[in-house]
Amino acid sequence: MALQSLDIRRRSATTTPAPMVRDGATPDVAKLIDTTKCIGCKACQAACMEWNDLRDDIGKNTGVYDNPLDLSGQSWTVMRFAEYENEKGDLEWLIRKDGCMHCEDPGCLKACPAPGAIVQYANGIVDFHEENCIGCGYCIAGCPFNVPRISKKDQKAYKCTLCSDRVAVGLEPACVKTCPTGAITFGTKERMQSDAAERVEQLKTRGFANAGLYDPAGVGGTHVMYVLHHADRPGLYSGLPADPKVSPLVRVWKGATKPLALGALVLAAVFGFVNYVRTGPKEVEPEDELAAQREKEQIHG
Amino acid sequence: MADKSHGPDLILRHEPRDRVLHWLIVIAFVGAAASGMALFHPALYWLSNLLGGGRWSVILHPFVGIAMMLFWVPFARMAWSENRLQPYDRRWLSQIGDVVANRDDRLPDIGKYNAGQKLLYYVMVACMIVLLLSGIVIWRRYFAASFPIGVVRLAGVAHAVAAFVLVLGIVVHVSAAVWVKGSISSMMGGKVTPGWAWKHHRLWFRERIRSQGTR
Amino acid sequence: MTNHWVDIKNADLVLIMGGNAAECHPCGYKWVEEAKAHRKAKLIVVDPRFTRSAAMADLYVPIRAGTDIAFLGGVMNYLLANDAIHHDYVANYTDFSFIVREDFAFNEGLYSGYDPAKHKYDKSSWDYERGEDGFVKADPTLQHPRCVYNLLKQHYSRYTPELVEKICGSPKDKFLEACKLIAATSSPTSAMTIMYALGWTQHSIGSQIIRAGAMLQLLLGNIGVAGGGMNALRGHSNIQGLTDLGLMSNLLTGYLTLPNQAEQDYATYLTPRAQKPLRPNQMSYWQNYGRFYVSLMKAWWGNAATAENSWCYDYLPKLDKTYDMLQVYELMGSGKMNGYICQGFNPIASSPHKAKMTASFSKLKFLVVMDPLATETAEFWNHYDEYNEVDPSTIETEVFRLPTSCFAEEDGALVSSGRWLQWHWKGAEPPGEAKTDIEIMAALYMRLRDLYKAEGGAFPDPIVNLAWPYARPGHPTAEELAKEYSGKALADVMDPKDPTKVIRKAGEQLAGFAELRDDGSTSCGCWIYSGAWSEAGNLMARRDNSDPSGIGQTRNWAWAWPANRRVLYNRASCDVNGKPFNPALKLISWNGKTWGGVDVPDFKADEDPAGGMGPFIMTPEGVARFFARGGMSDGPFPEHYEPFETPLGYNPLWGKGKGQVQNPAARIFDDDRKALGQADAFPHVATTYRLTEHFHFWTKHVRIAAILQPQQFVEIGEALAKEIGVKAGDNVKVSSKRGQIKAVAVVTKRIKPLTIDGRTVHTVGVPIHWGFKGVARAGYLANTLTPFVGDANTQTPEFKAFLVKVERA
Amino acid sequence: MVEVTRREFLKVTGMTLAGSSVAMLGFAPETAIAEVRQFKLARATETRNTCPYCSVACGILMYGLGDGAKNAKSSIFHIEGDPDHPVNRGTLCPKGASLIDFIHSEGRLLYPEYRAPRSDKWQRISWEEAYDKIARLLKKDRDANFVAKTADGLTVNRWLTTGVLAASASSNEAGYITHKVVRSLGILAFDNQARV
Repeated sequence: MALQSLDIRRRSATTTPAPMVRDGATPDVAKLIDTTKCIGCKACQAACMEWNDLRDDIGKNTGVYDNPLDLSGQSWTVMRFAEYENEKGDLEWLIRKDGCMHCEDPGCLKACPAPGAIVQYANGIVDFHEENCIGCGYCIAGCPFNVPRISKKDQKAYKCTLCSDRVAVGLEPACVKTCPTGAITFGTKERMQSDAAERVEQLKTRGFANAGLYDPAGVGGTHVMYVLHHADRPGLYSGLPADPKVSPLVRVWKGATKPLALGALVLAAVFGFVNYVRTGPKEVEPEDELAAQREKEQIHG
Repeated sequence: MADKSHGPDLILRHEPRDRVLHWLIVIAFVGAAASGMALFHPALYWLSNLLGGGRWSVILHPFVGIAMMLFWVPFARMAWSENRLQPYDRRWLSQIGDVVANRDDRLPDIGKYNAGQKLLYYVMVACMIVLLLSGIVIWRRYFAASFPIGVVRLAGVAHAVAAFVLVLGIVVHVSAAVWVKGSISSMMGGKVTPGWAWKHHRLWFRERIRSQGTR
Repeated sequence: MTNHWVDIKNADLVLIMGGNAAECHPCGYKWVEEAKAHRKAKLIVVDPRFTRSAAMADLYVPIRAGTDIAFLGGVMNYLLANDAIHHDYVANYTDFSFIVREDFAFNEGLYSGYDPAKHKYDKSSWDYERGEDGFVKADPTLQHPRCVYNLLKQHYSRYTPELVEKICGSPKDKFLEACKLIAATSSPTSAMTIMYALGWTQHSIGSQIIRAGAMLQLLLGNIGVAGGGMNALRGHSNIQGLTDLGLMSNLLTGYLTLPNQAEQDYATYLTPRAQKPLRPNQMSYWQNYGRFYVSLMKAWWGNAATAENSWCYDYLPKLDKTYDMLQVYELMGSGKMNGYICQGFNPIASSPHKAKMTASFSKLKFLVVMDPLATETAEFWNHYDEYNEVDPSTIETEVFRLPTSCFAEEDGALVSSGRWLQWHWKGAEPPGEAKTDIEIMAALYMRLRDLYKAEGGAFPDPIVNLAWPYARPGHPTAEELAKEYSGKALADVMDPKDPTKVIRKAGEQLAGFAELRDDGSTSCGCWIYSGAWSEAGNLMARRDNSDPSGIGQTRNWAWAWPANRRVLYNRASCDVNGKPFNPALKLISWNGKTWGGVDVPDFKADEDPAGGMGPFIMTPEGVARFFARGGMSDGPFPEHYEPFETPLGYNPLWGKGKGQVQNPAARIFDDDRKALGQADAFPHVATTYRLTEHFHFWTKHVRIAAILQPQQFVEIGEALAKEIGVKAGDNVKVSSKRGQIKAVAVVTKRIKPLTIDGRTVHTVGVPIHWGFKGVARAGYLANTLTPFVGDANTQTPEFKAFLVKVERA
Repeated sequence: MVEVTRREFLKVTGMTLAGSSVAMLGFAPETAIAEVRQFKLARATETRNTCPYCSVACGILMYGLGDGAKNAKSSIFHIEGDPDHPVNRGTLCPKGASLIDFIHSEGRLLYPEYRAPRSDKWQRISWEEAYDKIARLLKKDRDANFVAKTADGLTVNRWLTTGVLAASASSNEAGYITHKVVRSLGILAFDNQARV
């Protein structure tokens, strides 16, 4: 399923459709992160750094296991650890691998003003092309999950590519391959959904009545999904949004406003021009000068 | 026009300092607007080439905006008193149809600026404040990371709206300047003919003539 | 491991205790998740900390560090009291019915035979009664008051759930929930696996904790079956191999032992080791000890080893005592050692009591460090801020630091915890001038040999006569050495059933240890590895991962010792008639003529089960022992003793001022006893451990690992943090009687205070991993805090339970 | 004067127009075609190895520069799990997944070094010098302190004043030859990392 320029579904800041005649076997892919199997070992973080040749700063311990503390230009995925005491008083360590969710309807792409800096491939992967990135950071505002980061090194936006280079040659992403417990799996979106459904049923028999799949409809579904023990409360997982949507502000800003405003500007200019042509310039006529002269003399009497 | 500009009895409309500020503002505006509009709509992305491409537009836009602000503050302060709305401004505005149709003889006598100019002035004041504040919030390089994402999103919209209004105002302003002959040369050379002043800003004309009387 | 990693997927219940598999062995731990997902298995984690393993558990039970025997004893009491044991199994495959000598006794925590002056037991009373036939007496009805079953029941009847809660701080309801789950695996078709690591080993009672776990598994009939077993996770990639190869003070290869100095001749040495069966028709496989020994000596000294010189018996050094690490550093500290070679090991960081370590090393005349990395040990003399406050100008030691290759730069085999010998291949040249350990050892040896040949010196014979049959003597290849330890025929080897038939021609590689001979006709460097490189080639390099049975027995992947056997004691997975207890997970069975199945039978292949031969062929009894006899230094049954640094000061089994508090036979030297802290000054129980992001003291040199966990920290519970006024991210000072460290505090709900006999005890987690060398942020070596106390049997230091005080820094 | 200023004015306001015409003439920056990053392992040499950390003994694949040709000098640049390995099935833990930084760690030792008594620094020496010095020190100590017989006449043939600590991650073959050499010298103070 090698990907190339013709396998693009969406492209940022592009007003004409991407080449879209192809409609074959390239399936929608997805990564399924089963938080109930995740031990927070950070192997995915390591594999991500290793494969993508990323080395963040050697940071500090701030009193938690999380490190690096947040996503950055060189940390495209981080584990977020939350200690939660359930109704029974038992501790649950809810650990979530954070990173790009690869939304079907990507807010970053919507917000991006640089043509081709963000693309969505035919398989659903949302990828940043840093050579086109202008570093404006609009993708950050556009992302409902607060994922993209501008690198301090080159002022360009970075995030998880879902290892588009590996997927393009038929491999699984590096984090998926490395995951020791099998908490991260990869396949067609359809398969991941059915696997998740099976796992959710299992979890329900193991005492997690509210287990469920996180594939939020507000962004058209995602190509990175979570199985949660507490799907009724995604916020327990270090603030995973319950109902993520591209912010209405961003929709306004990057949606209808754009053509309307552009239209208004064009209309104003056209009106000025037409009016000029129709009525002619406002010129000062010799009689105006004479009138002025007369009045001047009057005043100075 | 040219022969009128060096007549012995021309009236000074714009001080040299103000003319310089005005044109500096114009230059900054063109830079900021072009780069801003390039980021606003993909159809205008080519405008980013003015400042050297998308990346340079993003880098320079805020600085150019700040520069525009710096030129604009003294300029606006200078024009503050002359832009206070007067009773005749309402009448002038109500007769906007006559303005557009060049039936200037029907319009009331007005001071140095007409109501349209004054409104533009206030719109600019508002827009510039909004642009400055929202611009800082979305200035990715230095500030954006320190604001909550909701504030950044709001600022993004506010910046776009204010810029739109400002650009729209400037379109009107430029159209008017091209339309009203003698305006541009006045901002270049600073002076207008007495007839120009008499025709467009009669109250101001009289005031100027009276003050000349003492010479 | 008795079993292997993939086999864990066959378990119905997993007990992770004294280990943290999810965190320290994540890729092996995956098989627990497989068992949970596909067999509906349950996971119990018992740990002082709510670890990453605990986060995955169906049941987490907190426990005070160092009280595992009390817990396991409590479980055994529950099983015996509720008769939740595998009756067929214990009756036939264990010593349940054997009768113990009348003079065996147990009083207030001490077994019979204790010599308080020497801190040692005379173990002669810890034995079975013998009949007139020389065999052990047994009472199959289990009525005899001194049969092992009754002694066991009596011993653990004291370990009630209430006592467990009192000693361990484990809530009674959680403990009983665990007992219930465990008891269910006494069914012949249900198996529990136990996964443990240094959380059990690193105690003054470590060996006995592990024994208690094994006994628990025997009661349940879970040893030798698929999905069962006692599975030591093992922390280093080839520590299994290097132990198999006997790189310890008192061992030769393949768990042969060095002679004691009293054993002045070969016969005296051999007799107690080649034990005759204690019950009729038992295999007692160690009867073949002589074959293993002679073949080893032929591998080492070649033609110099002859029957006349008892195969170079005198070449072997004789022990007066064990020279384990703790003993060696004690001698070093008293100035009795001059030289030391550290090969890929960082003892300044890894051994307890850093101050003592530094002082001891400073007394060496010379130190040689071979390592791929810049270790702390190689620079013990160098000043590194507050992390290594020494004055180089006062340290006389000459130090050599020799760069070695790492895994990627050499060929060879490593042995996994599942006993698989797996070959690996070189991918690049070592950096700079680095050389392989093999090359360095060969070069040093050849220098010494040449010096002894040229100049003579003290007893040069074993040196100059050492067999060195390598094509390029300075560069023995991994292949040559592997073939040497696997073994070959020096002369034609005959079939014992038909002495005219040659089963192995001279010069050929042996197919396995069954072909070893004690007449000098075979050579084999490590008998348990015999057959790893046979005439069929290098079996360790096999890569066929097919699993026809579907139960994870990939028999053609690499090679497992012994004899490519994947599950040890697998004869015990079948009943006395040779039928599998659990046909769904059949390993082997008896087909009327031979034993066979998806594993190599751990039994005599053609032995009819009707003959009554027991499945534990390495013991002279043929069965597994609940009663350890003389096998342990500190008692035939595991008994709870407090850690040497106890937060209580007494043993709650007996009460204040009564009974034996600590392990009476543990390894401790007088000076180190003085360096033990008391609970009044050091009230908090500390335990050291690894984090998943790091490996020992290596990965602080690894940039990605340093990014993932950059800075030293200690973990404390919220209650303790509140008590000392610390919040997450603050710096704290942790001190013990031996030193202090400063680190960032991770304040967590995952460590809860425990109520022990009415008082509150706080646990402090001290991850190791940081030091003064590496790319991670510099930190203190965690062993600054740890006590110089060792287990009675293995001398393993007590890193897992000691006393500290935590304060705001 | 006015003419000039007018021209300037035109210049300024016309810039936008100019920009647009330049764009129309094709001077707009090429919008790069969106393609994925090239797959970096395409023809790299794959070598099978075993993770050197814990005893799960995960299979790993090491990818090295070059195809093994004589003139190509290998250097490992990527490591991932061996999917054929029955235990890890391609997975690796965080340590295993970062092995590449172990191979290329700045903490790797590159040449033999020597620290003289009371010195506060290392000095580089040759292998020959290191071997000679160490062998001489060993022999001197052994000859001086070797115990052939105890005071009560037992043959013990042991050397207690020098000890060896063997590794925990070296191969069987390295361990085997180390044991063979160490015992031939009569050393008893010999241990490995099984316990710590």
